[in-house]
Amino acid sequence: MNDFIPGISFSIDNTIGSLGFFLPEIVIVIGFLLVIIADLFLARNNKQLCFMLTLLTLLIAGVMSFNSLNTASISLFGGMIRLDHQAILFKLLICAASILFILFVRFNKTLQLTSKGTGDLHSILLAVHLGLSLMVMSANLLMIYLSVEMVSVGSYLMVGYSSRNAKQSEAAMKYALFGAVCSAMMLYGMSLLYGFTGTLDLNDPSFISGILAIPDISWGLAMVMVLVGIAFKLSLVPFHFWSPDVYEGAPTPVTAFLSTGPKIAGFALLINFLQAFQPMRFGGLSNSLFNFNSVLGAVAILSMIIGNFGAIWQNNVKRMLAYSSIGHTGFMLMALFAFTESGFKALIFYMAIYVIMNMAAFMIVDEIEERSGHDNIDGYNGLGKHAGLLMIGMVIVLISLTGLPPTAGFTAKFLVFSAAWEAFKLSGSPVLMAMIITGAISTVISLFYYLKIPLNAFLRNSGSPAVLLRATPKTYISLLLVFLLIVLMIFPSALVQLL
Amino acid sequence: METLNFSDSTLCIMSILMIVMPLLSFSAVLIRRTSGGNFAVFNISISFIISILIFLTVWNKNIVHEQLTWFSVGERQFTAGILLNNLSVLMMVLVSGISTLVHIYSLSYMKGDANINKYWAYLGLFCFSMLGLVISDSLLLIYLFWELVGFSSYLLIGFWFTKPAASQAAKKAFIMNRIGDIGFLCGIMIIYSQFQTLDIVKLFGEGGLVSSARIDDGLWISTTSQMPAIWLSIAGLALFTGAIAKSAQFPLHTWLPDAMEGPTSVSSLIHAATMVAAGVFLLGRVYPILDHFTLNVITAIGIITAFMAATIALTQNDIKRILAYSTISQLGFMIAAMGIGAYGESMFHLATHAFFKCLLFLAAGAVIHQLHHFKEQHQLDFDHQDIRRMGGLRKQMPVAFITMCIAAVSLAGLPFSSGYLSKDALLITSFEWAEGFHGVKKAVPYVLVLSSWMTVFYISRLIFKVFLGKSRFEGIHDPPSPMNRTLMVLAFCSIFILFSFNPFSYENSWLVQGFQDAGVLRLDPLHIVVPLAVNLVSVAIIYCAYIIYVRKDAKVFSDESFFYRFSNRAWYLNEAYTFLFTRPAESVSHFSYQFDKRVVDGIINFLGSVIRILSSISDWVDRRIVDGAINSVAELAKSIGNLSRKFQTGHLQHYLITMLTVVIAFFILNYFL
Amino acid sequence: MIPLSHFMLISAGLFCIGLYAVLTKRNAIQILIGIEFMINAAILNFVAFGKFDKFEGGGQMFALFAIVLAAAGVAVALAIILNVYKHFKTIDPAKIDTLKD
Amino acid sequence: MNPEQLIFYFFGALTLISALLVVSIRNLVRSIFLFFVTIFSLAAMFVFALADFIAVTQVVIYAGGVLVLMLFAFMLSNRELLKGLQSTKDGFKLNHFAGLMIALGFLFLIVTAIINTDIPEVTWLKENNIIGQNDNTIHQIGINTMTRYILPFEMVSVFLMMALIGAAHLARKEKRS
Amino acid sequence: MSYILSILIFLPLVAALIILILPTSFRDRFKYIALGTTIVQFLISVFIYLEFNSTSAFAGVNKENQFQLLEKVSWIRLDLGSIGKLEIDYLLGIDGLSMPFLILSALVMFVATLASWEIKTNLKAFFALLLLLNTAIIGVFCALDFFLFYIFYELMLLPLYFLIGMWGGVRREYAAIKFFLYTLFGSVFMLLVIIGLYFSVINPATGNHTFNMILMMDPANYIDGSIFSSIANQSLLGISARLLAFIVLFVAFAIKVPVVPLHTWLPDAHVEAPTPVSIILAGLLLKVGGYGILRVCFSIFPDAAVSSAWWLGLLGVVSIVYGALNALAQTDLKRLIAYSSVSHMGFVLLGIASCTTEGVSGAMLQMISHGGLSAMLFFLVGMIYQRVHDREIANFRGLALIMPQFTAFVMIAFFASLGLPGFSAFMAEAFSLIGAFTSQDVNGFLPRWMAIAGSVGILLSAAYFLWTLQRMFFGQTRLKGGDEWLARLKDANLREKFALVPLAALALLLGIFPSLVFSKMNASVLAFIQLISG
Repeated sequence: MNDFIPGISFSIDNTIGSLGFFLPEIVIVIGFLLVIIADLFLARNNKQLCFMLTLLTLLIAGVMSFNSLNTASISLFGGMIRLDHQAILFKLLICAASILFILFVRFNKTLQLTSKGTGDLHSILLAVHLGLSLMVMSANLLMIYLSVEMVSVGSYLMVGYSSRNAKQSEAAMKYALFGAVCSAMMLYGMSLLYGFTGTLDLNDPSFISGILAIPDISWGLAMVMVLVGIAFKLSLVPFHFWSPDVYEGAPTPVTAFLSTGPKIAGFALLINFLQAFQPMRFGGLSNSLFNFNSVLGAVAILSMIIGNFGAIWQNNVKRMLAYSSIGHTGFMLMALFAFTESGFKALIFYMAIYVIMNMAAFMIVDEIEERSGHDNIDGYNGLGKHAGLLMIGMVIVLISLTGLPPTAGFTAKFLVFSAAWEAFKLSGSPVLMAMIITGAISTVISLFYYLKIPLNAFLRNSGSPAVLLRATPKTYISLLLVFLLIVLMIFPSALVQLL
Repeated sequence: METLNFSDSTLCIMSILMIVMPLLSFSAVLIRRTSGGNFAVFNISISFIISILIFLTVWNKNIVHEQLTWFSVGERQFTAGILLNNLSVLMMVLVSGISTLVHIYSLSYMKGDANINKYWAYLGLFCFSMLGLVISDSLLLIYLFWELVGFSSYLLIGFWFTKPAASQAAKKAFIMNRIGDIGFLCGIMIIYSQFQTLDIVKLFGEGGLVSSARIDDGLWISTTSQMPAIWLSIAGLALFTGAIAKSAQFPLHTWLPDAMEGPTSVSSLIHAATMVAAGVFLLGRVYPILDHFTLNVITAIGIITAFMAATIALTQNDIKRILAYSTISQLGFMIAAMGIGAYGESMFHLATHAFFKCLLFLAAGAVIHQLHHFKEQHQLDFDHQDIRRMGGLRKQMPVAFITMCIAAVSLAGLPFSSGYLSKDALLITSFEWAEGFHGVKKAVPYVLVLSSWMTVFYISRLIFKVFLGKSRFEGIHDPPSPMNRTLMVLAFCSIFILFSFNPFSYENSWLVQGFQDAGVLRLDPLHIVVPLAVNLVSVAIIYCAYIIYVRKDAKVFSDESFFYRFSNRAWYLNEAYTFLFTRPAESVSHFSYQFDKRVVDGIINFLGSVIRILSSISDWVDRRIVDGAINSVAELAKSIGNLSRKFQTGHLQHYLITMLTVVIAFFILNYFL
Repeated sequence: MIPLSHFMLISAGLFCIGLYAVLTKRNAIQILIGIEFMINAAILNFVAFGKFDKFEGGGQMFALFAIVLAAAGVAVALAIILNVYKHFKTIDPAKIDTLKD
Repeated sequence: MNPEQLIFYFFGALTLISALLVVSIRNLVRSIFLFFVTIFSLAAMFVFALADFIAVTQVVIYAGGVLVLMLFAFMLSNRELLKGLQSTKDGFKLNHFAGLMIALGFLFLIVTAIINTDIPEVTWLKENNIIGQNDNTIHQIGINTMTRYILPFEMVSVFLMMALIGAAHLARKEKRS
Repeated sequence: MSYILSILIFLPLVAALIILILPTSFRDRFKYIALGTTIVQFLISVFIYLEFNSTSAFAGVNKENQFQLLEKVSWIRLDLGSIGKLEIDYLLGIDGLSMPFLILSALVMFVATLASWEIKTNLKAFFALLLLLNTAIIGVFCALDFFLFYIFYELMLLPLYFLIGMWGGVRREYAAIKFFLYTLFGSVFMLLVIIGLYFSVINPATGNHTFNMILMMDPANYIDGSIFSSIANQSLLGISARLLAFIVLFVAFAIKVPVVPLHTWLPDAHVEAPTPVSIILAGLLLKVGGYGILRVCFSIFPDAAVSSAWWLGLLGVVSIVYGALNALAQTDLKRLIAYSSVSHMGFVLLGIASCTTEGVSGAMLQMISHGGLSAMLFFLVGMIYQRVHDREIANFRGLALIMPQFTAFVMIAFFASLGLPGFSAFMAEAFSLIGAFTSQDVNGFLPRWMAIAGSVGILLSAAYFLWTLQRMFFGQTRLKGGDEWLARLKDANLREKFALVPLAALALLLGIFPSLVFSKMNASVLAFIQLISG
């Protein structure tokens, strides 16, 4: 009892001091509560109150973290979380994703028409958002597990949100069970790690020393089990099986969000986690049986291959985009693999563009689904005539996803390749070369299926004249994003100077 | 002859003018649809006059050579210019003169043809390119005009393009010429890479680069660069290939008989007098680069062509084809002469041949023309070019008969004709040349003599069959006056007077003197023996031809009682001659004709079909293999995608199983293997 | 005094039993139970190690949180499963495969 | 073999056996009750690790929360489940085998991991930082929750809130409109 | 004045935007807008040609200060931490190697626009894409910054994909996809090499890595020990890194040229593409390949070029003969011409591989002349196809009787492209071959037989062109479509002559006065040879 007394005052001061850097999250929490209250009592008379509140909250949080952009790296709450420039960048990306998400929800018919209303969705989103920002910052196994669970459970709820749809509930169940298994494995891995090192704090020197003290099959097993959890969130091959089904089943806005937000946070988490293992990668133990480079490389290459090749056969656009996002994840892993500062910069830039691309893509897909009732590629026949502007936007987005000029997707891809090249120059590891070549080939492959959409939209004529409802604001949002893609190609500095 | 004096620059301007005039009649078509023949005739005659003036100025005087930079590649300057020396001015006069005559002739011969103005245009184009070929001073220019000549001949052969045979023949002519052109091009490449210039004067002039280049230990060394000696011979042969194709030498001669599908006037101008001579002219231009080996090859080809063409001509029945083969064989004479180094004699024969062969064609053309009209008047249907259907025309067409006889005499090389001079010149020189050698080369002059005898036979056969014997056509008369006049002019040109005032000695012909002697030592006895021998035999041959082709049917009318013995003897004679001469001759002729059709032309066609087969093979390869590979790559990609789909069963536990299996497999591989 | 490794071995066994259940059972709720086993195995580890971590108390705290989170997770999962049942009238994951390639 | 160990191993065995029964038994109701047994024996083992509070929580939450939830779920989908039980009679499936293999594989891996690292030698375990028999873990937990672990503690509250809302949302009958 | 290149490049883009903005009610004005644009472009390019300084002081190639109409605006500067500062310039400029292509592009674009009168559907999109393509192509010829170059290079793909895919023939989808994937395959790997180069090269002025092509040509700018530095000859995947990079770049451009066996996209693309697009494909796209080989592959990797010259020469010869043989086997007129393009572009490769003044000049001239001639040929094919929607050679006979003027143009085009002296193709092919032959003496890259084997191509080209003439145009008229076709096969109208005459004139002019091109590029070619031979 008594031996705890001295610690108390110190840690309380620490907590108080930390609160200053934790404001954005606090705002989110407040917003979370407000939304719940609003949903319970005020939502009757004005429908969009929750939406406005959430938007406001996210904006405030975003602005706050933007203002604190250049803070030196600092660890908060007794090493529970760690805040630095990179983390803030990730948080900003997540913020962008969430904002786009709620805008998406706002103009998505199916979600707006659910009799249960969208209030819960907004509160869940805020909670997930909180979880994501914790994920980004967490420097402690407990925080990692907590935030991952938070995000996962929130995601299950989002996927199954409007429960009138059988596909959604199926997707939700698959997602939930799959995720639960993965997180259980992660938990077990964490317990082993804790057992071997005696600390939950990744940055604690005793952590790494403990790891180094034991045979590498032991910590290898523990670590792989933890990585399973993270890889599940990133939907890397072979932990990707859920994503096509879930992406197809979930409401389109949710799919869009799942393909962006959690991925971003997942990468941040991966970086934080692997940071602790740096000595094994380039330090003394790099020659240990457990070879990070080959593992990461293999996973990245597999993801690129499975993702892109799997997409070739898809007929459902959302499913195709799911596969392609698997491929993209593998590609991003290439930037992370380098584990250099420039690599992270390239990664963040790529993600920023990726958020824009994916959101735009899903918005357009959803728009078309709502207006013409098709979410299959065959259904796109002849849409080029009837919804020309929208389809042109779609084409630009797809070009950007492929990574061709004149779109920001090219710049992003280019930066990632540069980072990989640089890493190759440093390490000269054949794995990297293999990854680079796979990346190049997968670009060609990706064109193969991306082109199917313009192929149907422009090159083919619909047998029956497509009946199109009038455009919704989604169109204009997505076109704005498309425009952004081109502008960022010509003036990438606007974005890069933040990095 | 009196001498005119023009400054070099004036001469160049004149010669340019001379080239351009015919081009005008070509371009006239582009400007206004109908350009009358008179315009063309006017142009060509202008350039003829100019060429005469130039000739008189330049002949046997110093060479005129003016040039200016055409373009430059890197530092290399490529010049274009005009080279006037004996060779070029002679050809110039020949070409423009004969073209003028043919133009005039065509006025009436081609009258009423639908595309007459096109005809004039093409003719103009031909004259332009032929004259350009003659006077240009760099191999590049020569090659340029060389192909243009081929092109215009393509146009003219295919003039009646609606006749499949015509367009076929045109294509054949162009492509076989292309083969030669490629040889020419290769020659140019070799020369250029050896000497870095294509200027003829720099290359072949006195003390030119070619003569200064030397050969030691297997290397052909010029001032600038060197290559293996073999390339010297290759260069010569390559250039000669060009000559072979253009001058229809064995084995690339088969296009010429087919080319007779064109209008007769065209055949006379292009395929008898001028264009086909271009090969000989080319050899004359590049003579210094031809080494011994090449010269031997040239001689061999020459005599082979001369002999086999002559044998073929023996039994042809199409009048134009007979003349075509005779042209081939005469060209063989010239080429062979070039080969044995009888440079001047060859040119001499070229000149004389140009006139009398042109005349032969035009006269034949007159006959055909008239028969054609006759046919159309009487709605008859027969091949109006087949000599077996003709006969007895000497009454109806005296002019044609006389002139053609003169030409025939000249071709046969009987005294007082121009042919006599040139052909004897050839034969004598060949004998003189053969003196220097032993073995197979000794045979050369004898082969030449033999072929010239055959020439005598087939030409007399032609004359007899066409003009003598019983007349079959009533109401046929001489062609309209323009044609007649041309025939007469040409007839005048085919007698000795134009070339030498001494009808028996070619050596004091101004033309031969105009070219430096090939340097074989002179053997006086030959100058007596050869002409005598050759001509006596020739006369005998004519006589027996007469007996074979004329007296046979004359005999039918002979009075039984009175002329019995004569006829009887004649009959014996007949038999004897038939046995001794005709049979073998005919069999040889048939054989060589079949050889020509089946083997030589066969090989050409075979090559053609081989190319076709190759092309279809490569097409198959392209579709199936090359493209197939690409498509199969795409298929592979798809199948990989399909494989990855197999795991996406939509079955949760399968997913988990696969995933965990991978994890375990990873550990097993990593730690326990 | 029980050696730690025995705790770990028991937890390992529990974990694998849970895994087996997850992979083989034909009933979503049983799968859920399997997951709970896996989580509990991890918790057992935490607790066992937590004994040696007096000041930080990492093990026990983590165990605590894990239990709470697991419970919440189960609640959500069951809600979802009930939804599934509403639509498919079955909760056999093998029968629910409308979403697939 | 002192009684302490005896009891421990008894509970250990009980845990594993009950767990095995849970997964092998067909009848869902029984398996759920056996699940309770497993939980309970686990809690007992927690006590051996001097984590009495955790043990209590375990029993309370699982027995009081999870188990009840599951029973509810079982009630709500009873008829179907029985059918489901019939449906699973169809012999030994391939993925039974695969599942077995994988489970054994993991067992093998973890056990090797445990054996390769001789636990007593792990350095931090030897630092004298062990909870004594008479330490009041509840105090410690309380203090920790309010100091070091305050952040996760607060966040968990948010998390639970979300889970509550979400679960409620899903379970809620949507009013026909 | 100094922005004239930018004007040249972005003028079409502006026009495209105008067309996009204008309402569809103007649909029949669009073609005039496009035509006007191309005419203005042509005038500008002629002006550039006249102003072009061809003295050796402005040879360009590997000396930035010698380029003319240079435009240098620093475009992207990204600080990438350890990669260093990313230095991308908006760098335009022309020298003797690129200037001729400007005029060619303008001319071919003009013709293509005239040819697109036949397009009836969805005009707005068509002309917008056409003009976008125009921008990209001219940009490629002007860009000196590798990043910029690549962007323009890739920008060409998309419009072409849609132009082929939306207005193409029956199998247009297949053709379009095939074309796109083929080219992309090349260019993606090109991107990798670009990045590698970027890391190896440093701008001595600023000390940053740079994409400036001209700096890449100078071995001194390479960081020693960097992957592509010629001093530290590193190896990659077993072979020398520089050689590998050269091969990758070469493949990328060889696909465009196209070099056998990477050519199979061409026949399909050509056959399916609408006339204006085939004109652009043959007239300009293929030239981009050749230009890239000169400007990029050889200039940046001269050593690798030297060591692989023999193989390039072989590929050239193979393309010549193989293409010609295939052309001989075709039954579809357009396909025949497509294959003849393969054959003719083989001369370009042969000439370039010889690395001699004659060869390179010949190759350049060949590109220009083939640009004009192939445009003409495809235009002519288009004329027939537009009239009766058939291209099978066997279905036509004796066209000369019913379409004399058309036949005249066809004969000009055919004879010009089979290398009849007096037309540009002859000069070009002759000099490519001469160069290839001389190479043995000058630098010993190519054996003599290659030149001789190449000259066989001339023969074959004569064969297939004349055969086609004989089959389609000569003889008595006989048409598959009977009288209906007879009625529809009108002779060339004014617009068509308007398009054809300039091309014919170009061929003739360049044939008689090749100095029009040679004189402008001699200095650059010499500098280029200097660069290669080091």
